[in-house]
Amino acid sequence: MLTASQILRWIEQYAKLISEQKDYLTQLDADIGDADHGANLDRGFQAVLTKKDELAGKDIGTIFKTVAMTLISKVGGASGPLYGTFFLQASVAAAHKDKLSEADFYEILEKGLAGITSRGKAKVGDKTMVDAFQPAVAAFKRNLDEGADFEKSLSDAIDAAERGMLSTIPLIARKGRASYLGERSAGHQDPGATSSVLLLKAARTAFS
Amino acid sequence: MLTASQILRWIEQYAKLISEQKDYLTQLDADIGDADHGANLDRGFQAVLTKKDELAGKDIGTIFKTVAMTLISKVGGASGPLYGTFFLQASVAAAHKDKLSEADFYEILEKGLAGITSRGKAKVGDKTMVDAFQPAVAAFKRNLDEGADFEKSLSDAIDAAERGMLSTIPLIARKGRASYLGERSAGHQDPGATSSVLLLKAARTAFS
Amino acid sequence: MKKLINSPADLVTESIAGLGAAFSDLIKVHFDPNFIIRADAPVRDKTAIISGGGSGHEPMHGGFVGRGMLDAACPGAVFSSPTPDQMLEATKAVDGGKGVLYIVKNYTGDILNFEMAADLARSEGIEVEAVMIDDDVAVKDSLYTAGRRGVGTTVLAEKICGAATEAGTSLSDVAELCRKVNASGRSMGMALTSCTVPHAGKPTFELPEDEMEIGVGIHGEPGRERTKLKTADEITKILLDPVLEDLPFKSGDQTLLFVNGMGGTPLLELFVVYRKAHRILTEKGIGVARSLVGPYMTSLEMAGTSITVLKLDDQLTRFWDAPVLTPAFRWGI
Amino acid sequence: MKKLINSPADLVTESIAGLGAAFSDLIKVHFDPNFIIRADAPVRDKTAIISGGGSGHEPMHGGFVGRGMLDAACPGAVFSSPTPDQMLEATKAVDGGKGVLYIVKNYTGDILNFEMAADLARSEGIEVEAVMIDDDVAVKDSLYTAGRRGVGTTVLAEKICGAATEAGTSLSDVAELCRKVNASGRSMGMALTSCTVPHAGKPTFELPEDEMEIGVGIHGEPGRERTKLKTADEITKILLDPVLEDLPFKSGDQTLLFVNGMGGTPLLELFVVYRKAHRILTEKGIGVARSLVGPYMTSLEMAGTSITVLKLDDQLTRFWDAPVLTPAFRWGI
Ligand SMILES: Nc1ncnc2c1ncn2[C@@H]1O[C@H](COP(=O)(O)OP(=O)(O)O)[C@@H](O)[C@H]1O
Ligand SMILES: Nc1ncnc2c1ncn2[C@@H]1O[C@H](COP(=O)(O)OP(=O)(O)O)[C@@H](O)[C@H]1O
Ligand SMILES: [Mg+2]
Ligand SMILES: [Mg+2]
Ligand SMILES: [Mg+2]
Ligand SMILES: [Mg+2]
Repeated sequence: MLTASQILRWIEQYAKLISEQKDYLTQLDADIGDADHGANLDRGFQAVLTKKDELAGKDIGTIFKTVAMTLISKVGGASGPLYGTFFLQASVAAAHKDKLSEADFYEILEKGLAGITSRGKAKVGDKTMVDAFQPAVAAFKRNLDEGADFEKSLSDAIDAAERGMLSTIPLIARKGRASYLGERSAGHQDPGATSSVLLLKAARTAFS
Repeated sequence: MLTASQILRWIEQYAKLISEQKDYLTQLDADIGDADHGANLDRGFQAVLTKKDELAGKDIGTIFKTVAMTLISKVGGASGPLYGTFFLQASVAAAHKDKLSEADFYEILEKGLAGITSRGKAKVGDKTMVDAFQPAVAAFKRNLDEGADFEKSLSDAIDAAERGMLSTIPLIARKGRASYLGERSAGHQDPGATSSVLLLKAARTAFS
Repeated sequence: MKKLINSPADLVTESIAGLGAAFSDLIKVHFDPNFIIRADAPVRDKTAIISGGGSGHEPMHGGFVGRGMLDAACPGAVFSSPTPDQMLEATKAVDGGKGVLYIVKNYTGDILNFEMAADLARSEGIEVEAVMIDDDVAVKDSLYTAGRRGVGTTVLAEKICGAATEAGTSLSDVAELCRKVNASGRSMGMALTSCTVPHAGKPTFELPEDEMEIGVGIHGEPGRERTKLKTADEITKILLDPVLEDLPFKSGDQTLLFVNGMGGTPLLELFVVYRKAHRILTEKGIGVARSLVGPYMTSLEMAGTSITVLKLDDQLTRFWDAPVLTPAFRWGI
Repeated sequence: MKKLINSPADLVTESIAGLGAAFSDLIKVHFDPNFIIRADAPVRDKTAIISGGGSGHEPMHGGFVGRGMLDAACPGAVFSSPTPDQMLEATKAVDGGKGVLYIVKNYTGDILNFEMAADLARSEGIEVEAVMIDDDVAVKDSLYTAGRRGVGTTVLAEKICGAATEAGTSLSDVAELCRKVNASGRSMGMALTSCTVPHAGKPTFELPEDEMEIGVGIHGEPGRERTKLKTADEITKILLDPVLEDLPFKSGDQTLLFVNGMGGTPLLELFVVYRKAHRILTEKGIGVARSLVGPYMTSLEMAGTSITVLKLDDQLTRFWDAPVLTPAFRWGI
C-alpha cells in the first residue's frame, strides 16, 4: 500500500528530477520544438513545491487535484494541459483515498493516460509522451494480472517507458509542435516522452 | 609643366588607390567613426571615372570642377563636401588653364586646403585630413621658394603629409565624428588624413 | 545571452507592466493571472475578442488590445501558451453580454489551453466560440498531424474581426468572419539567425554564416529546409510562390500584402522584400490594395521575415480600414 | 554578413522603392537624386520641413514624411549623410512659398551637406533655415569639438514642428520652436551588440559576450565606456541619470518619455526598460505625460536602447498630440 506521504514524496522527487534535467529536456525540445519543455515543467513543479506544506496530511485525491490545478495554471504549452489532465484524472480515481493498493495505482496510471489521450488525441507512434506512457501502463497491467509485486511491476513499467521513449527517435512526429517538421523530426527523441519516463522513475525512488 | 591629361591621370590614379585601399580606410573609420570612409570615397571616385571620356580634352579647371561636383553629389558624409570643396577651389585656381606650372600646382593645393579649412573649421592638431594637408602644402611651398624641382617638391610634400598622418595617432579628435569619442579617439590614425596622403601619392605616380 | 532583462522569470511580468504604464489611456494590465484588457472593458453589448499565446512575439498580442481590435490578450511565458486561468479571468473581465470569441493560433499548447478555458467559461455561463488560425504553408496540411501553424494571418484576423465587433457583429457572425479571414490568408517565413529563449540562455538553433532556414516557425521551430543564403529577391520568391499557389491567388484578386519582420531584421531590409513581393504580385495581375510592413509578429531577436497575403473583398477591406486605437495599430481615431 | 538585401550598392534605392510602393497614398519617392516627399507636396502657403541623414535608421526619416510631420526626407547611403543635390531638389519640390526648415542632426557630414544645400537653395530664391539637433549627453558638450550628436530628440522635433507648420507657423517661428524642442530634450543610448554596415560586411565593433557599450552612437560609434553587462534596471538608471542631470529635469516637470529601440532589441525588452524609466521619473516627482516606445531611430540590427526625455509645456504637448499621417506615425486622422 502507498501512503499519502509516499505520493507526496513522488511529486517532490519528480520536481527534483525535472529541475535537475531541465536543460536536457529543453535541449531535446530545441531540436524539434521550441526549447521550453524543461522550463515549462520546472516552472509548474516549482509552483507545486510551494504548496508542499499545505498538502501534508491531505488525502491522495486532494494532492493530485492540487498538482493538476497548479500545472494547468502555471505550465502552459502542450505539456501543461496534458500533465494537468493526467493528474486531474488521477485525482478522480484517488478521490478521498489515504492509501493506494497496487490496483489503485494502476487505475491512476490508466485513468491519467486516458486523460492525456482524450485531450491530445495522440496514439502510439505519433512521437509524443503517449509512446512512453502507454507501454508503461500496459506493462504494469500485465504484472498486476500476473500477481507480481509492486516493485517489479513498476520496474517493468519503467523499462517499457524507456523503450517507448527510445522508440520515438526514428519516428516522424504526427502530433504537437514537432509535427511541423515533417521528416526532419526523425532522428530526435521526444522531450515529452523523456519527461514521462522521469515521472515513473521518480515513483520508484519515492516508493522504495 | 603639368598637362590636362596628366591631371586626368592623377584623378584616375587616386580612384585606383582608393578602390585598392577602401577596406583599410573603412577599417580606420570603424575604429573611431562609422566605418564608411573608404566606401564613401570609392563611391565618389567610381562616379568620377564614369565621366573620364567626357573630360578628355577639357581644360584643367573643367576637370576639377567636374570632380568637385561629382564628389559633392555622390560621396555624402563629411569627406564629400570637404574633398568636394578642395576640388571646387582648385577649379577656380585652374580656371581655363590647359597647363599648370609648379607655382600653379602650389596654388591649387593651397586654395584647395583653404577650402577645406574654411568649410570644416579644423586646425592642425584636430585629428583630421588637415593634419596631413597643411604640412604637405607648407613643404611644397618651401621647396618652391627654394627653387627645387617639381619631383622633389612633391616628394617632400608627401613625406610631410605622411608625418602629419602619423601625428594624428596619439591625438584626441576635436572635429568630425571621432571627436564624440573624446579620449578614446587617441591611439588611432585618422582615416581622412590617410586618404589625403593617398591623393598626393597618386600625383607622384601620375606625374612621373 | 545578451538581453535587456532583469531575469528570465520576471521578464514577461515586467514587460507588460511597462506596456501598461506606457499606454494607460488605452489598456489595463492585470497581474497573476496576467492579462491585458482595453481600458473601457467590458464594452456593453459588444461581442468581445480575446487572443493570446506565448510571449516573445510583441507587439502581438498585447499591443493589439484596444478599440477596434482585441478586448483582451493573454501572454504566456516566452514561447509557451498561456494558461486557462488567465483566459478565464480575461473572459470574465471583457464579456459585455454578447459572448467572447477566442482567436487561437494552431499550436497544440494554445489549442489545449484555450479549450480548457472555453469549458470553464461556458460552465460559468459565458458564451464562447474559438476559431483557429492555421495559415502557414511551410507546414504540410494533413488530417493526421497537428496541421498548419498559425502565423501572420492572425494579426490581420484580429484587426478585421475587432472592427466587425465594433460594428455590432454577433459572436457567431464574427466567428464566421474569422474563419473566412483564415481561409483567405496564407503565409510563409524564413530566418537568417536564431532567437535565444531567455530561459534556455542560448540560441535555439545554429545557422552557419552562409545558410538560412526556409519555412521557420515563429518559435524558432526548424522549417522546411536549410539552404544557402540567397539574395532578398530570391528569398522573396521562395516564400511567395508557395503562398500564392496554395490558396491559390489568381489574376484579378485584390490582396493585402503583409511583410512581417521577425524582430532582428531592420525595416530597411523589409522594404527591399516588400518591393520584390509587390512586383511579383503585380506581374501576376494580383492587385495589392492594402499593405502592412514591419515587425508585428516577432520571434524575439530572430532575423528574418515572413510574407502573408490575404485575399480581400469589400467586407474585409472595410473592416481593415476601420478606425483602430491600440498600442501597435492606430488609425482613424 | 547575413542580410535580406540584393547588394549593398542597391540597398537604399530598393528599400525606398518598397517604401514608396507600400505607402503610395501618403508619399512619393524620387530617384536620382533620392528623396521622399509627401504625396500632396508642395503644400501651398505652408512652411515646409525637410530632414535627412544616412540610411540605416529606419523608420527615420522616410517613415516620417506625410501630413503633420515632414514634407521631405533625404536618405543618404547607409550611415552617410545625403548630398546637397538631393536636398536642393527636395527643397524645390516641397517649398510652398513660405520657406523650408532643415532639421539637421549634429554630425559634421550632415551639417556640411545641408549647409551647401541651403546656399544653393537660397541662390535659387528659396528661403531656408536650418536647425541643428544635438541632444546626446553621452558626448561632452564643448565649443572646441564637433559638440553633441543629434539623436532621439530629432524624432520628437520632427513631429512637433510638423504639426506647427500644419497650424500655419512661419519659417522663423517654426525654427524657433525647433530650437526650443532641442533645448528641452536629452538622450543617451547603449548597445549590446554591434551593427554591420552592408558595405563593410562585418560588425563595426566587437563586444565580448559579457560587455556592453554605454553612450554608443547611432552609427555604431564607440561610446563613453565599455562595461560589464548589467540588468535592465541598472542599465536604465545608467542612461537616465545623466539625461536627467543635464537639463536638469526637476520635480514637477511634465515630460515625454521616449524609449527607443536600436533595431535588434525586441519590444518585449524595451518595455522592461520603459517600466524602470517610468519608475525613476515618477519617484523623482517628474511627470510622464506622453510616451513613445519602439524602434524609431535605429542603427540597422544593433541590439540596444536609447532613452530620450523631453520637457513638455502646453505648446509642445498640443503639437505632439496633433494629427499625423505618415508611414511610421499615424494618429488622429
Ligand atoms: N497531442 C499531444 N498528445 C500528447 N502529447 C503531446 C501532444 N502534443 C505534444 N505533446 C507532448 O508535449 C511535448 C512538448 O511539450 P512542451 O514543450 O512543454 O509544449 P509546447 O510544444 O507547447 O512547447 C512533446 O514532446 C510531446 O511529448
Ligand atoms: N571638420 C572637419 N574638417 C576637416 N576634416 C574633417 C572634418 N570632420 C571630419 N573630417 C575628416 O573626415 C573624415 C571622415 O570622413 P567620412 O568617414 O567619409 O565621413 P563621416 O565622418 O561623415 O562618416 C575624418 O577622418 C576626418 O579626416
Ligand atoms: Mg516546447
Ligand atoms: Mg565615416
Ligand atoms: Mg512552447
Ligand atoms: Mg558616415
